[in-house]
Amino acid sequence: MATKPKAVAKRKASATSSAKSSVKSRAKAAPKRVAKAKVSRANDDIGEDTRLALWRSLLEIRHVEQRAYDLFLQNLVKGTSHLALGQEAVAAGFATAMQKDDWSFCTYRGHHHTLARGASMEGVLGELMGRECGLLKGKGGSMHLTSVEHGAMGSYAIIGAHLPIAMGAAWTAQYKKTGQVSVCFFGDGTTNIGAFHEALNMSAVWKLPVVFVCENNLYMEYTPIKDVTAVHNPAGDRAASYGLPKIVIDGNDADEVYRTAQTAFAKARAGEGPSLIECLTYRHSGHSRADPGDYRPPGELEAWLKKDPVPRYRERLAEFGIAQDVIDGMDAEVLAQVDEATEISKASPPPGLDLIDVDVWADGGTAWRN
Amino acid sequence: MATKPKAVAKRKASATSSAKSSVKSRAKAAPKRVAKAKVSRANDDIGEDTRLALWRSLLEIRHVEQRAYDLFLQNLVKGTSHLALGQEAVAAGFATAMQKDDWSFCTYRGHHHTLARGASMEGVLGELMGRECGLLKGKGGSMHLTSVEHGAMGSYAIIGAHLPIAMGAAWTAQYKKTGQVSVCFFGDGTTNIGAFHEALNMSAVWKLPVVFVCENNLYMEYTPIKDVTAVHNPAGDRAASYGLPKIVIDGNDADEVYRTAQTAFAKARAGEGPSLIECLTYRHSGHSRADPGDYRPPGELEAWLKKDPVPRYRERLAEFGIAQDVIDGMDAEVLAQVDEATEISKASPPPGLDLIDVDVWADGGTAWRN
Amino acid sequence: MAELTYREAVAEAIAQEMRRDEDVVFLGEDIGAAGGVFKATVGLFKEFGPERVRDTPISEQAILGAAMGSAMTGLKPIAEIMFSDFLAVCWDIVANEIAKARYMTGGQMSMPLVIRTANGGGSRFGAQHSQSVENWAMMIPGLKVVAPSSPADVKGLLAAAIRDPDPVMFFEQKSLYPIKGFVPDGELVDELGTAKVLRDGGDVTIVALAAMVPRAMKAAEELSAQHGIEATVVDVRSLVPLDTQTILREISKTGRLVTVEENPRLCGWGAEIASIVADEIFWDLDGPIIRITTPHIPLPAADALEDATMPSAERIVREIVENID
Amino acid sequence: MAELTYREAVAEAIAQEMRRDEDVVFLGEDIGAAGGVFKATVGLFKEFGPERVRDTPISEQAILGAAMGSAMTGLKPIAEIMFSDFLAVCWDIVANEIAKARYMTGGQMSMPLVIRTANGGGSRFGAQHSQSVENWAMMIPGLKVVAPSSPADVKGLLAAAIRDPDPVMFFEQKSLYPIKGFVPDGELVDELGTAKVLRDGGDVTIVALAAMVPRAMKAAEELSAQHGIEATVVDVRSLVPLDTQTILREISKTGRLVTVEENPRLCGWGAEIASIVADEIFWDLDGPIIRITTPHIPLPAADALEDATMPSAERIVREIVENID
Ligand SMILES: Cc1ncc(C[n+]2csc(CCOP(=O)(O)OP(=O)(O)O)c2C)c(N)n1
Ligand SMILES: Cc1ncc(C[n+]2csc(CCOP(=O)(O)OP(=O)(O)O)c2C)c(N)n1
Ligand SMILES: [Mg+2]
Ligand SMILES: [Mg+2]
Repeated sequence: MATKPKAVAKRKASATSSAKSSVKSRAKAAPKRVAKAKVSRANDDIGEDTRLALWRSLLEIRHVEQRAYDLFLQNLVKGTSHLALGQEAVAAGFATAMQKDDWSFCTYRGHHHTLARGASMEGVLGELMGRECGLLKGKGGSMHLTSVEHGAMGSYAIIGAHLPIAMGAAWTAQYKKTGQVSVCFFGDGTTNIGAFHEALNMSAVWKLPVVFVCENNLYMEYTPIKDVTAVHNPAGDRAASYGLPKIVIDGNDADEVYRTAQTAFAKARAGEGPSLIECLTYRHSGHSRADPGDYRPPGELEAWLKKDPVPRYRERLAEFGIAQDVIDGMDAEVLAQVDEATEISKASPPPGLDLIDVDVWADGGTAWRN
Repeated sequence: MATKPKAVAKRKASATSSAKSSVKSRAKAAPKRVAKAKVSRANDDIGEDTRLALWRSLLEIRHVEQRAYDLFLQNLVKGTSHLALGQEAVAAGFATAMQKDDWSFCTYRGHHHTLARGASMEGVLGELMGRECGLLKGKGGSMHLTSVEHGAMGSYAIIGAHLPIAMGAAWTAQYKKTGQVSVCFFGDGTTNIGAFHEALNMSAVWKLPVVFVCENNLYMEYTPIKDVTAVHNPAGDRAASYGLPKIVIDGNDADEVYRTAQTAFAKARAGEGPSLIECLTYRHSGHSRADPGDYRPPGELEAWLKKDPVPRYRERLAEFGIAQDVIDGMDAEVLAQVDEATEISKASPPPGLDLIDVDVWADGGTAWRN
Repeated sequence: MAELTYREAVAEAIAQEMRRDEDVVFLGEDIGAAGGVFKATVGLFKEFGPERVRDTPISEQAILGAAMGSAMTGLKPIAEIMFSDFLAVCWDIVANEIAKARYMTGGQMSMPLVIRTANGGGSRFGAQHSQSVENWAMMIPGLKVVAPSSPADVKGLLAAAIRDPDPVMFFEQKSLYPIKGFVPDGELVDELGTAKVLRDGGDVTIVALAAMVPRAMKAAEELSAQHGIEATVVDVRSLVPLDTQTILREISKTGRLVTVEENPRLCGWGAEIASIVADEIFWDLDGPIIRITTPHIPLPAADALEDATMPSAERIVREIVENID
Repeated sequence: MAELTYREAVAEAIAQEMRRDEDVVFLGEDIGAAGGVFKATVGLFKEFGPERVRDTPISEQAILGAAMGSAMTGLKPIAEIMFSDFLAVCWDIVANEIAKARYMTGGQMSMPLVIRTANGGGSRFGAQHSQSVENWAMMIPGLKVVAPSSPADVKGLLAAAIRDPDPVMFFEQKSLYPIKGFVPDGELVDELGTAKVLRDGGDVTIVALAAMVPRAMKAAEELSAQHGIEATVVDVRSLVPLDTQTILREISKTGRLVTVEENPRLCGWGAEIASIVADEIFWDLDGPIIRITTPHIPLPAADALEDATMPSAERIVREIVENID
């Protein structure tokens, strides 16, 4: 892991500089509808540093998720787990556009978002394996990854709840005038639960700096979202209910995600209120470790694999003239980090039983009586 | 009360015949947007019988609500109560268009809807007074008026819950292919709670025969709805989220309400799914008995009193050539009924204490142990 | 007698009742085409079709609203809430609506419905997917509350719940889904409100529920074999109605009560039984009432932590040996 | 010492803390411009303005989500849920999110917030606006639970709750809003987790909460005057943390326990206390533990029915005379 801190520092640095450029762009009015990003062959608004930060983030997620799957096959991952293979670009794009002190909130399918904010790989893998080195010391499990130090304010396993909670964080930013943004990731299925509606309305009325990001991967658990939703775009077609513009983007294109995030953050920081963004994407594996994904029509996965955000971005980098050895070098470097994190996690002991009796209360204890 | 059964019978008969006409109109496609009703001076689609049924319903509600207010001043109404003075036309219009075996669901502000379905006046007033003759024998109180025998399937005092419940009744109708419609009344404030969203979406996806009716009276309790809602029409502007057309009507015009109801019922009975209808109206009194309504801007009440649905319909009847003595005679007749119901309620004893121990379970008892 | 798993018994009971009565319908998330996330409803969609076995959006309030509204108008719905923890997102419909409708309306409403849900810990799912919340339901007047511990009880009690004219909360303990047991052939309908004495012993009465029942049985064998302590084991099965006759009788016989509860300590069903015992058969008691529960903390996820937290057979043995002379 | 009503004490406590600490904010339905439907927050909007005293839509999940999200990022929100019955529509945020966040995240999250709510019956509001649901909160690990019985306790305990770094459920008993009592001048901050002995007597210990406290006191005077029975009365005040030291000590002294609970019977806080007593001070007991509760039914609305259902001073006297020698 010797290279990791530096790598993270580098990525964070570029994230910050890109965030700075988003600050500059505050002056521009937020466009009503974000157009599909057009790839220009010349270098462009995103720039090489940020592209490499995006690439690293995509790779970190991809390799950690694949490793999580391997570890599951080795029976080392306990409980359930929900991989984000195929959805990396949403996490990478948003996190790279965030400032370090922005807050993000996600679901049980949250490895990618937690990693993308800078949480350590062994923190994620260790938690999945129920080890002491886990982000939550094994107390939360795979569905609750959190790293407050990195602004990753929790993974929430009951559908809907974290939308109003993310809104609450945005209230702090507004009240304290800190310029922070709160970003909330959730699935297509989540748009049909009551908390979605309440959070969107109140955020809009209070003009809070919160960005709601729907990762539309076409399915709730095993049921296609179209079978249970009255509109075609579960988030996009509902934006108008909250006085918001419809924004539906290609969630497998890290650049498009990044640009959309920048625009939404600029709007939020300018005091112009929330955004609701639907990212079209697809999960390559089943809903959770137990699910082979049989309910998918034949050919669907294959079609989406052609739009896999990772090879797609590899090509993008090449198109922008980034040297192949830089591209591949980063890949190898990240893989080495994942190997190292795997070893750290395997070597980490199960959490001590003394952990059971701490941290219900702020005083560190669990006593409900004197 | 000697005249009451006959009167009810008459009203119900006309309700049924009008419902039949709504069945006939099924062939017409449901218009995307219901236009503001134009009063034709000639007699028209509604007809005299139905107009008199509407008039009787308006009068019954108006006089019972005014009596409820008087009884409250005499300290005879217990607990809270929420009058619908000013909102009579919504109840009269919908109930008159309903068939006898349709189901209606309403809120704590539900005296009008319960009466309009044919529940007895002493049942309503007696319940408000906590008397044995009350619809619920005093066990439920003013916020829970119910008369299953009349299809008045309950008044619900916690915001939002009855939208999914009304949807459930519609599921029965669909499953059993009975042609019944379920009608759900609620306030503008209710459009911001989660259950609204869930019920609308699932009703639309399942194409259930349920009609959601928002009585937009501009306020939740004491807070103007516009201060807490992201859109101008709290129901109308959200219909698109469920693939439904926007329908916003003058809720103080009984004819317009009646026609809109017919259209929506025809659509529901034809298997074409739910409707969401926003009726613009106003409550003449405060939110509940304790509320003087000070938060209203000066002049607002006065402006709405000019659109009072009762005198307005009195004029309408005259315009359609209905004789003044018929119009006034019905008024006097209804008032006499209210007087009689008041006496019955006053004479009714408080519920016997034996009622405490019955009707938790279907076996009539309350035992949780053997 | 066929050997069935606990999860298979769920589907068998539902199928039995759906064949018998056209008004029985079933709804929930992923219950249909997918056969349920715990595979407890496999085959129903195929046999009864999408009109009677309905997949829903992630809208628990709508699911239970649909159940309530259809129950009061003539259907007999079974609603699944995937994990019992999720009852919190639709608790209003359960606690304020379904439970109160008949009483509040002076007896006008009927509410023949069942809410099935997967309850409890042991799967390393963490604090939001592992709670034992049967006491949430027991607290609410107007709900019947059932929690079976074996495949045969699942089938018989679920069938009884579906036939019952009142709302029944049916807690399936998810750690029991894979267990196997013999289930009588043919139609099986058990009786709500009946506890079962699974073992007779003169020294102490262990009262347990759901997944704690096999643990209590294991502890009782151990107590007998290793410590010469003979325990009666009562499986409560139904918290409402509560079979106080059987429970009190069995406690009076031994003079000692130990409850074994999977829920966190405060206000668990064991507290209620303890308070009944301390009132009604106080003079029959020969010593303190012991409650063995999960400590009053959110359940931790890691296997070592979770196992150390939930009551185990070893802990039951230890506490009884230490406390019962 | 000023004489204040219970409802005035609410506004005083909030104002005291908002003046002291800019991070204290307050939100809920109709709490601002209108001063609250119980008039318990009159004056706050005027003094602190709409940025700190925020009227919300009817969106209880959003209200508590806002409280939670702001608490974990540096504010100290107070959220009002107008009637405690409505906790059911946002129970997920309370029970699954707020209560569990610190523990689940290995101590990373802080949750300094207060949820205030009007609790209980006696106003003829019917079963959906009259419940005493403090046991709903007590059941959930991770919540502190407070329920004051006097204006002074309201002020001191609410201030303490606002300063507490953990989530506190603050139950204001709505039947007590009009009562008056003396409240010390100046800053007042009480201590959570402390019960109060309000009366000393050698024959029986009555343990009561909130609106049942004045009734227990009245009953105690009556028992003394009419029956020569001297009762100790303990006001629990705080269910979590629970002052078991005081409670057990006072019960041990008399050897008899009677709980008076407004909640329906099953799994009330009294059951928990009874079970602790029957375990830890079993040998100090001289007779059965009696629980006086509202029967296990939804609360009826009509005045005669409601009054006959909730525990009254007369009923407390009667039960004690019949059961305590
Ligand atoms: C309130 C609630 N209901 C049901 C579930 C079970 N559940 C977990 S994930 C899931 C599907 C969520 O779908 P979506 O929002 O599209 O997210 P995705 O898993 O596709 O990322 C469901 C139904 C839950 N966790 N919470
Ligand atoms: C879940 C819930 N939150 C809050 C309340 C308190 N409350 C009762 S009526 C009301 C206002 C409702 O406004 P609206 O829906 O417009 O109906 P109206 O009273 O105007 O008919 C509120 C907030 C409630 N009953 N239930
Ligand atoms: Mg999805
Ligand atoms: Mg309104």
